[in-house]
Amino acid sequence: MPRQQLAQFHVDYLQILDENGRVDTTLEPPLPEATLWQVHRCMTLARMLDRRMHILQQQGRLGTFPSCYGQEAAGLGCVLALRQDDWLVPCYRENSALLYRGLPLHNLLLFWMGLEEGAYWPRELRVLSIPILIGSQTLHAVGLALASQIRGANEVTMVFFGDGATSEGDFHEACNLAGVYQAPVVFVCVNNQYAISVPRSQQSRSETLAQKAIAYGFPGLVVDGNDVLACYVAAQEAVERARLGRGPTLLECLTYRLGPHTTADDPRRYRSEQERQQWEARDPLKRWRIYLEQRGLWSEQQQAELERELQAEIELAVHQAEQIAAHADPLEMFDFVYAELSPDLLAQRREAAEFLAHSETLSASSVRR
Amino acid sequence: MPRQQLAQFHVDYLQILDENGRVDTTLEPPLPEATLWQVHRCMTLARMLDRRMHILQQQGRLGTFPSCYGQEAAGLGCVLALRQDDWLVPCYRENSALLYRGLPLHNLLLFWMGLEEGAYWPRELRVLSIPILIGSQTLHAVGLALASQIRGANEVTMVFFGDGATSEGDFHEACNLAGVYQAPVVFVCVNNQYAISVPRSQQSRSETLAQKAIAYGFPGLVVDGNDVLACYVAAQEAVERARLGRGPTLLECLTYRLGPHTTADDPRRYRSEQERQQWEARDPLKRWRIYLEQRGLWSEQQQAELERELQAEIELAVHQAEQIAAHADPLEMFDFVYAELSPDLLAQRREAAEFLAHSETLSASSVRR
Amino acid sequence: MALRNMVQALNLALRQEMAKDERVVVFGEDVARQGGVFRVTEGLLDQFGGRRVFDTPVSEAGIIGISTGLALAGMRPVCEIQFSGFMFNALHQLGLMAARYRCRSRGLFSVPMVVRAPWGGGVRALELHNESEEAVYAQMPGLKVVIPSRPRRARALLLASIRDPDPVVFLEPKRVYRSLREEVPDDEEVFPIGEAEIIRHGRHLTLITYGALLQECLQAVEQAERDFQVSIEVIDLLTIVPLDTRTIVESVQKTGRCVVVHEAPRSCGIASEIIARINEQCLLYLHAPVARVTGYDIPYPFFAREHAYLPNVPRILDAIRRTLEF
Amino acid sequence: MALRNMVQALNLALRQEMAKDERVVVFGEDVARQGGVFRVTEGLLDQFGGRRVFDTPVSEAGIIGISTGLALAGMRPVCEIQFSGFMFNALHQLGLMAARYRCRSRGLFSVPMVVRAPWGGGVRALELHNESEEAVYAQMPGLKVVIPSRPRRARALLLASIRDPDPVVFLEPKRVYRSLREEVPDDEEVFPIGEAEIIRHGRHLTLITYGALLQECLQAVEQAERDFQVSIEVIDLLTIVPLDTRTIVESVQKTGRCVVVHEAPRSCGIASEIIARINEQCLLYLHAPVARVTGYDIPYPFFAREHAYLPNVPRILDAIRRTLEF
Ligand SMILES: Cc1ncc(C[n+]2csc(CCOP(=O)(O)OP(=O)(O)O)c2C)c(N)n1
Ligand SMILES: Cc1ncc(C[n+]2csc(CCOP(=O)(O)OP(=O)(O)O)c2C)c(N)n1
Ligand SMILES: [Mg+2]
Ligand SMILES: [Mg+2]
Repeated sequence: MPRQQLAQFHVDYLQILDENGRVDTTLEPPLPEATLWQVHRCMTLARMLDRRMHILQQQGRLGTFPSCYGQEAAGLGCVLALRQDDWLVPCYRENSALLYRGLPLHNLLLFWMGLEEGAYWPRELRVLSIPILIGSQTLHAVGLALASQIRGANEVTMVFFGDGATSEGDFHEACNLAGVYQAPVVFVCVNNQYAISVPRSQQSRSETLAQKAIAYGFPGLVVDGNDVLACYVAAQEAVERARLGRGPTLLECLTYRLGPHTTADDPRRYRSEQERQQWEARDPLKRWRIYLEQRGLWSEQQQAELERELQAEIELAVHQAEQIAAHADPLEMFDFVYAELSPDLLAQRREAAEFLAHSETLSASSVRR
Repeated sequence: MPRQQLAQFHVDYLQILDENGRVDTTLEPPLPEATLWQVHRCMTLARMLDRRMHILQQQGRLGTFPSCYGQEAAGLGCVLALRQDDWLVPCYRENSALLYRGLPLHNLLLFWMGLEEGAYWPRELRVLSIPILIGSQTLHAVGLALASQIRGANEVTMVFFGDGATSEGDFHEACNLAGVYQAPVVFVCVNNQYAISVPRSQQSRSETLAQKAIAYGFPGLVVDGNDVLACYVAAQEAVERARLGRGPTLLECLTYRLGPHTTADDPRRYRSEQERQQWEARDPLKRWRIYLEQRGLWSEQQQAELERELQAEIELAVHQAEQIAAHADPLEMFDFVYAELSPDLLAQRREAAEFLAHSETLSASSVRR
Repeated sequence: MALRNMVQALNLALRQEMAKDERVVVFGEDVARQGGVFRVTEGLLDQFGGRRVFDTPVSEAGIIGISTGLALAGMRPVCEIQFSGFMFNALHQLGLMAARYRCRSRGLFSVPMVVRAPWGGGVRALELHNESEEAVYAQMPGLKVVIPSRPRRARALLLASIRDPDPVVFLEPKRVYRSLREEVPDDEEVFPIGEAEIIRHGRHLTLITYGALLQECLQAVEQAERDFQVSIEVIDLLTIVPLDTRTIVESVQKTGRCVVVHEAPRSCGIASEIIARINEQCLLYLHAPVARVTGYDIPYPFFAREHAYLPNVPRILDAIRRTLEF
Repeated sequence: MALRNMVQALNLALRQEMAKDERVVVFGEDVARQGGVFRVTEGLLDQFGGRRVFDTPVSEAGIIGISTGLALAGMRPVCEIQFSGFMFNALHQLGLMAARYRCRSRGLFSVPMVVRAPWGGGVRALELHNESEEAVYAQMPGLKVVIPSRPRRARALLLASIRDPDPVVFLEPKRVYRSLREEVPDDEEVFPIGEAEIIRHGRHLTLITYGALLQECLQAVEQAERDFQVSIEVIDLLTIVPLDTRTIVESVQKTGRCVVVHEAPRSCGIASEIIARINEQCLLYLHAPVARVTGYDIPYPFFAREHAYLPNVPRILDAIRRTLEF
């Protein structure tokens, strides 16, 4: 008896709206025009916000933050497939998706201003906090999905993470557990080709990240992550599968971080300008604009108007955030550690209060450098 | 542009000596007769030792230990492919392989008698300690392999772990790192169908464990783990690949733990007698005996002689181990924590000595219950 | 009331609370079909079914991580880590994530979960099956840590832990699991987290301990009271985080002498923290240094040497004597 | 001698030791091409090549685990965890495996490795980038823990750590990385692990600290000496595990008063252990309770509130005053 083939697997690639804005009409999803426009709005807002945040950061009004520049399509495209009662577990570059979902702008700003207030957002969004510990959120997502399953609720959980996160044990355990329980969860890997300075090719030897799903017995698919339509269609299929009880899916959205890892990073140390330019040519926003144009939904004038409107929105949010920051009480760092503070923690709180009475106000000493 | 297939994968199965002892001569490796006999010796010894240890355990002369019953072929078959300067990183059921490698019997006994002395074995064996933390050893193996690679030495590392271990983050990180660096390491998963009470099917949704290699971009192969020849051939190929700098391989050896997880376990709680019997029919020792018989290398008489000899060896080892245990100084628990003890630790050692002076001797109070 | 050992008492708590609150789910390695390697979850699968009682792969970070997710979604997960030492595989999920969700979201999210784990040594178990890592949690704010020493409190504290709105690490001294029976009422009984218990009153010395060593302490105390003609106050901490400082301080201010006993390594252990608080609040009352009887600052040895590692009656007695004679 | 900041001093130690001992290899997330997020490993890749200096995937348990394997094979790995808080992802590998190989094999195996990590707060960094988890290691016997506070000792202690036959966790106060320059000799200089340093001598109070807060302490001490007309002895611990008990005890027996300062949470922190040892060895010399100025028992807050969390000059000064006035 010679070697016998036991099992076969394959990994597919999906693109619908190509680099030049040409759409594959056989695959084009029937999204309402309002949604197309909303997508445009959120991507544009995310990009403008990114730019504004860079300036704020340089002025010392914001801390280090990770840029989303170039990655506006992936998360947003996927999130289009969710219902309002589904759970969204973002990573830290999902601004466009979070804004689409309804996250107040000033929350995002406060978060990167170093205030927990930035993580307190409307409960009904069903959006989990922005994670810092790479990969950790994938497990929380599986837990959320299991809760739906146990309750017989019909909700799906979608979780985002980067190419680097796939190297963490947490990612592995999350995928394995989701597979075992056939949890209604969609894993979305936003492969922006780098984990800080480490290129995708050195993050894992696997040809694709999507094929990692094979290790857990569920489907994986590579998607053009700069193509909102492909992301939406792939996510739609995965969400549907999850909702029907057929288990998890891993989507790998191919995109590129056009900016630095964070404001503290200098990408010239580890990648070529030429590579960046190649990816800039695949910019998701450009592509989307051509698509809207082809469908008669976009004009220079509309764009100008939109940008004016969004600029005002951003400025308002900056103002709101700085107002809140100015009145943030440092002592509140004690108040949410437990539902109820122990006598010893109350004593520590009093101790802290004593010293804060003398010291400068929060906004002066800390939020501005 | 419709969906496009990006990549294809498959997983093979290898068996050479089948359940009935029939050998596939086209695949039969040309092992020297002395080796075939040595294999028989080590498998028989491992099985007899297992039985003896059970009795010792019941008499309170040994602690809880994991049985190897039914799994004697997998590790041994694989280890046949190693050179003496290669590293062997066992799990805790690789007795037959360890004995083949030259591990003194009394070391094994001391280990399960709860004495660190059992883990101090000849350095030249190049065998790492028996791990207790599931999955942890896979990373140490990758480190050993990297050391060979960095030094330009030509050694290969082979590491063993169970089906349950594949669920741990450590296993994932080990495979991923090995893939990235193309480390000369062979991962051998001894899939004995259970992790304590949890059956393989609930450990992971993947059809095979071997296919997990796809996630890391290296080959995986399923092997009949009760077939020494298949294990050897598969391992030989993987060791060769590693030695040539072509990176890691994952072997999944299908076998079955015919005994309890450990002496503290009662398998009737989670599996049927019928299932066990089906696997008993595939007993690796029976099969090997038929093979030797066919090759004219085995007779009832030889077997009887061998068993007598091994029994004496075991009794000698038990005696040696108990001698060492009887003279083990409890205070030595301090002596190997650091190369040199700090003044405070020396003080703690003196403190311990004071109390031990009064208390019963080690052998009386502890090794026997 | 019925006589129950700790395994039975814990099982009772789980059964009753699961019947009462359907948000409670139980999972971990071998907890369902097998009923747990120590049988604490025995029978739960049959009674409550596979949706609420399930086995996991060998995946500690996974267990803590999905437990966190379940709690974030409003469930009341009670997960098990098979032996507490394996929690080290999951400390990032426990200490950096579960413990902080409430704080980092200003209460938007919370993690009402219980992590149960057999804890401590003394049962001739394998390497890494004997750890006492409770002091590590004290450096991870946001957690509570409970260690019952006897069946009745174990049941009542497990109930309190399940109902607690924050993550609780519930450590079960495996040495006590079956070695001790106590009256445990059938009817629900809750004991508050954060309260130590004075097991016996005394005037000359305060003995503070928790977990399995309470038994050794009580033996030593009886002998010491006879030998030295003194009366000794014994405090069973029960909750390790947050410590019941007040009970400790009041007792030591009364007795002026104190011995703290635990299995965990000495440096930066719970005894160190107790001494630091006594230093802060009772220095002028002290007649003698507070003595520590603890594990040594070495890895827990393989079991043939564990008797030399674990605090025992002679060591406790000697510390009492030295503290009285100082 | 040249003026160097801590980043330069550490880089010097690595370069010199790598040139001298080819068993030394350096790896971690972003340490090679990028030279480390704080540039401590800058230039090493160019000088020593990709075999000895390499980037890893995002995989902390993996980093510690392969480092252990490399050390077991006789190499001298110096790995980096990008921020020390991420060590929680790898504590099982560090504390249960690397720390114990020597002990569990009676010296057959040993793990001479160094784990470097930027440590502590005060630089307006993101959540989880500010942890001070050193006390956790004290509960994991088999490790040594070093925390330099200034460039010269940083270099000399890193050399000692690389040459140490046991695993050393080497924590680098990131707040000091570039904020302070010092003469650091070009020629090799080693400072022994396990020795604290008396930074200034004094008679009325002993101030014990380590890491970045040494600067705040020195400021507070100068002011206190002026304001209260006293002289204060300042001890920089440098090694956290094992503690240099003798230097501490001798100083406190002389001064009778002591303040301990660190960033980490208070409960079961290093200060607790120091107090426990002072209690054991200097109780009768104490004129006042030993005071702790530490982080609070809460998660390190997001950076807008970190100034309220971190010990600072007023808090240290107040503790000195209270201790003197007691
Ligand atoms: C557990 C952990 N390890 C390391 C880091 C430091 N770190 C922050 S972002 C990052 C790279 C992550 O890469 P990827 O997952 O690809 O996400 P990206 O930043 O590219 O979106 C690293 C290593 C961290 N935050 N958490
Ligand atoms: C990290 C860790 N988690 C849990 C355990 C408890 N435990 C010991 S053996 C075992 C099952 C392991 O199953 P597998 O890897 O299939 O090996 P087998 O025992 O079947 O050979 C478990 C869960 C452990 N030792 N280490
Ligand atoms: Mg990335
Ligand atoms: Mg198994």
